[in-house]
Amino acid sequence: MKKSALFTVLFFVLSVLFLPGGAMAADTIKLGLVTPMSTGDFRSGKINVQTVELAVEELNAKGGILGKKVEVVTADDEGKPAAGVIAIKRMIASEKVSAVVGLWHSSVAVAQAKVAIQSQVPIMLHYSWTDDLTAGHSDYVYRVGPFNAEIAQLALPYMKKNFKNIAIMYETNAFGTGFAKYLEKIAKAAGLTVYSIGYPQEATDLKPQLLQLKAKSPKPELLVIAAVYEATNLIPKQSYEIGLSPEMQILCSWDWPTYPAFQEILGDKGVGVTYATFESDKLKLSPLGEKFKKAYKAKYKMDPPVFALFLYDEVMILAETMERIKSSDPKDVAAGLKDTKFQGTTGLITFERKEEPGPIWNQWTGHQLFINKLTAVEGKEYKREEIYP
Amino acid sequence: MKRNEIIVAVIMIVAGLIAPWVLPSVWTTIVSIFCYYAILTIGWNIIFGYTGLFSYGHVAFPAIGGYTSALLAEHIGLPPLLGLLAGGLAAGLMGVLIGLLILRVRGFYLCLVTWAFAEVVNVVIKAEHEITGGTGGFLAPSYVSGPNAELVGYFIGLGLMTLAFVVSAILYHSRWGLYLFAVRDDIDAAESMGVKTRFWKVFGFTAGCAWAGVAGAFYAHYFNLVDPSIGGLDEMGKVCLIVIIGGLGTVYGPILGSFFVVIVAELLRGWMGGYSLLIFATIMILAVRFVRGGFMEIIQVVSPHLKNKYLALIGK
Amino acid sequence: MLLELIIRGITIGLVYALMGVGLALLNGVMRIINFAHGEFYMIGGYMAYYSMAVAGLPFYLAVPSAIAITFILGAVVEKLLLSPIHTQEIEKPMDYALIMTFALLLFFRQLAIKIFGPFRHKPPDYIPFDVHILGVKITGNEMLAGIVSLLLVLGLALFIKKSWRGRGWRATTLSRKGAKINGVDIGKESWISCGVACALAGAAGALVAPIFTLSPTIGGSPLVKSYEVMAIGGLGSIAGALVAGLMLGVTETLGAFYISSAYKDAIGFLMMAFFLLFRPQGLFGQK
Amino acid sequence: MLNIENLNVFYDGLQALYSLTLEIQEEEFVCILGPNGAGKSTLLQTIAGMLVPGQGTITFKNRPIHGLAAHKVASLGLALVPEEGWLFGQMSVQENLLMGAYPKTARSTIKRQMDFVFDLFPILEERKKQQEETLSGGERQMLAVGRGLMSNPEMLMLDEPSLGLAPLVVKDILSALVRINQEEKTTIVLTEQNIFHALKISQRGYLLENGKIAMQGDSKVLLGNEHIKKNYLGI
Repeated sequence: MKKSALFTVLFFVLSVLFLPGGAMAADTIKLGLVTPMSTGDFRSGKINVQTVELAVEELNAKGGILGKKVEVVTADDEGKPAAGVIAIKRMIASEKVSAVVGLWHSSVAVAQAKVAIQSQVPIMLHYSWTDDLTAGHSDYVYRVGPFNAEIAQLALPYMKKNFKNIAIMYETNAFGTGFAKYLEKIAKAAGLTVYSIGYPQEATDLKPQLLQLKAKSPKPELLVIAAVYEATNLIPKQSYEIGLSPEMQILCSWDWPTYPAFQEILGDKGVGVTYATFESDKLKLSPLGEKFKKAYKAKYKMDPPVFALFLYDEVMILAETMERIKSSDPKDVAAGLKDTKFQGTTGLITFERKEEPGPIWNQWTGHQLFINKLTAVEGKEYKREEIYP
Repeated sequence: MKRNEIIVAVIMIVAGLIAPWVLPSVWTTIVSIFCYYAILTIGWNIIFGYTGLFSYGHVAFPAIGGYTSALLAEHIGLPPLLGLLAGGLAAGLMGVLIGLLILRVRGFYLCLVTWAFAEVVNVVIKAEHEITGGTGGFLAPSYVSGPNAELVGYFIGLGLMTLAFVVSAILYHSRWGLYLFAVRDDIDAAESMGVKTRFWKVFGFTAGCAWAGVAGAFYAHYFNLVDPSIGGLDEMGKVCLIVIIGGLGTVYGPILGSFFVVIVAELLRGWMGGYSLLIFATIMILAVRFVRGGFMEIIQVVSPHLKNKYLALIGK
Repeated sequence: MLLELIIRGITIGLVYALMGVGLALLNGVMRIINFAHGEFYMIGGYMAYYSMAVAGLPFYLAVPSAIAITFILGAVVEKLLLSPIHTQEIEKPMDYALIMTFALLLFFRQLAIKIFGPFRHKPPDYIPFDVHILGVKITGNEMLAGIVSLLLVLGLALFIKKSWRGRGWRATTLSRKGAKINGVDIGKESWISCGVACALAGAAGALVAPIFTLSPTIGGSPLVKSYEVMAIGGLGSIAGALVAGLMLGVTETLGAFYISSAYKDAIGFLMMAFFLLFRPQGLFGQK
Repeated sequence: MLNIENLNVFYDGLQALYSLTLEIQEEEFVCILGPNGAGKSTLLQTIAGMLVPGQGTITFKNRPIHGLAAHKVASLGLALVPEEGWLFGQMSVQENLLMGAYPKTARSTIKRQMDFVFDLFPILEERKKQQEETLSGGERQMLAVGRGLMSNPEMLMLDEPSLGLAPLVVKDILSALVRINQEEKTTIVLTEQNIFHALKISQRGYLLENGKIAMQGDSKVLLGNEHIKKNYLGI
């Protein structure tokens, strides 16, 4: 019996050893796309995949980069840090990509960034908001998208104008905690009363936290929700159920109320909810942006969300950089990105660096924030209205 | 330790040393995951397979080990290699405490108490997010910095896994192992024969927990991250699955099970798609229903036939 | 505020009790613990959702159909997978059941992810208006869940107390051999009681579906709560489960408010561990 | 009424009964005697369906019942009063008795049987609402006998009902058995270590030794037997 076990183990070990090796370096340039595809915010992940595919099609139609075909390699990070780390390791180690884009959930991206920095492969972030990502001042982390401190800064005037007492409920992860801490700091400095309550992201019964808010005096007039997961829909619902809303207005820190699940869960109680977004009809697109929007709509039968614009910019910036430095080696690309001057979809993209410790490092800061309100239900959708700026 | 086990250990080391140079480099990551689960489940096998204590809170201990090591590295700059030791120690100490506490209970009361413990650990990690980083996890440094970090981490994992295997094999054949089995098989008889059952219960539990702590610390520094999901219910499911399909209470069980759940799953990744956990759950149900000895039992049943065939082939 | 907290605690406590009695029943008759209990809650919720959203049934038919489906599923699971515990000689029936039901938990959860998808769903509100109890506003859904849970728990208690079958179940709990020689067919009663236990979990899931909404992984929390309820109330005790459910609901709500909302889930676990370690017979069980 | 032929039973891997053959007629009062470990309990439990015989046949009213599950045997009118009682601790005395009438065939005569039990053991009526756990040893044994009677059985098997009880209580129980046998015409099979009492009240007896029938015959004859006198009665 012992011997047979031995044989089995031996067999397995050998079977692993004689696995076919990875594909040898080919004459393509590989671009890594690591994004949630099965769990987590996989709907956004799907848009990320579509966007990158569209951008790469365009590049290849124009003859690729440096005369080589561009290939996208995708991996699913499941919206979980551990799976995300494995996915990006797989990408960097076995696929030998020149750069990685598409990272999504902040807490996942923080861990993934560590791997990328260690492996000296550049990553570009288009919609992961935590300040920590660029606050580490790494040469391998670039961000076209917005970040928490910037968003809090942009939203503060709106809060200051309309409210005196605000409450923040946040997920206790890199994204939520970072946003809440920064907003609390600047809101207090601006003279507002701030209550902030954290909760684990998988919580589904948030009434205890909401009841604590209900008992506060003075009563909070606005609840800011910094969340990604389920609770995004559950907090407004439960706030209504315990009679805290509609007196207390709700401001979602990003535009998930436009997702279908929000309507299914809140129904007509969703009317009155406000949300921050970078999406607006007033958002000025450059000619490149208009072109991308048209191509995206033609291919996928819907308007691209704003983060798709940033991601598209990133792919184009990478292509432009590689052409400029005549290299697709990850290290060279990382160095070359610094000098980017790219006329992007929403404006001229350059990467700023501010020496004192802070999130502005290889960071573009030219974003515009809008605040929308859901005003009525129309069939399966809400009517929205822009209330700020 | 039997000769075969020594051979297996040697093969594991040799194969592990060669692997990074012949396999695509992504395999170092996968084999490292394999090492994590193997160490973790060797621990659980000692607790449940050897000593018969159905601990349902085993995954709390890698969390304890991982956070201990990561926090020490962050705040007092403890080198990760010592962190492995610290993680094992912390988990082991907690194991002694819980082990003493569960002396009072048997059967599924024990299962529920250990489960409660694991969940409380999880709640604490999430609640104290200022210290632990909440659900997003806590970053931990690599064993060494620079481009070789990956490889060094891999070898450390390989070494730890082999060590855990060797220790559990020695324990299996030793007098101490006999005491553990006596506690598992008939505690009253063991007691009447003068075995200090209370001591051996705590011993078995602590030994398993300490290995789990080491596994957690290894994981934290290898992936540079420790997050509450390593202490979750799904992970406990994986631990059960690995040991059950590998063969509960056997020396090779955890290794075979981890091989199956991590490496075979990776090989069949394209084929199984997102269904791997579903497939494994089905296998586990069938295994528990029909072959309670798990994979090891199948080998035992099949191997004489294979051996005969093999002997016939070589003309003996 | 205290009144509001207590009323909310009682409402949720009644649902906890409903989950707990199912488990207590199963533990009593079959002497096993079922880790897949929460998954039947999840399935019950989805069945109610699909009955309403897809088949277009009104809620007073959707909830019973969810109950019926979970009953059948529970009975089938018992027949196919758990029956070896009492039909064959298994060395460690408890361990067998632990591992088997845990495998079932993983199986149902993964299957649900594949079938129901990872999106959150919510059936339409059962009772689409709010009610005021002693000046506290609660939703019609919560009131319905509380009342129906209470009725089901009391109904089960009455059934166990008064009916022949219920008495047989109780007898089986107290002495398996005694029940056998008095004519209780344990094989048959096992699948019936397993079905009933699962149906109670399904009922709980269907009732709270519009309150907490549905996702494939919602089974975890109610599983935990039902074990806490069962351990506090005493294994196999229906009355204990009712009182323990209420106690847990109220303590949790108060604790979350006055002590720390982040530690809300630890409260129940600490209570459970305390009872298991220092009063294993629970609130009402005798040694 | 009950025929056992060539019965071999194994218990925990060891043979407990060897080719046992015995026959019990209707309305008889038969006692099965023997020292501890002779196989008396095994025999009764095998008849009741709690143990599966290795070989041999058991027929009850011309119907083979070997290998039949216990709950089915119970509904045929064959009741067992086991040695340890197997009573239901946290149920009241009344509920324990009701459980005796669990088989559907027995439910129509509950009232009558309950009255008969209370007539036999008036103390049980007094304690009707009390939980079984609160009873004394003697009361418990009465309850066990009472529960056995509740199904209005044609044959009642009792496994050492006098074990560990005070002499006065033993007398009460044994005289109740005689009443059951005479008034209800119920066949009674009684195992006893207390051979003297058993032979006094029964009509026929079997002596079991090491899983085999060592002796059988009329109770009075057995009472006078030298072997029994010497080994069991201490005369």
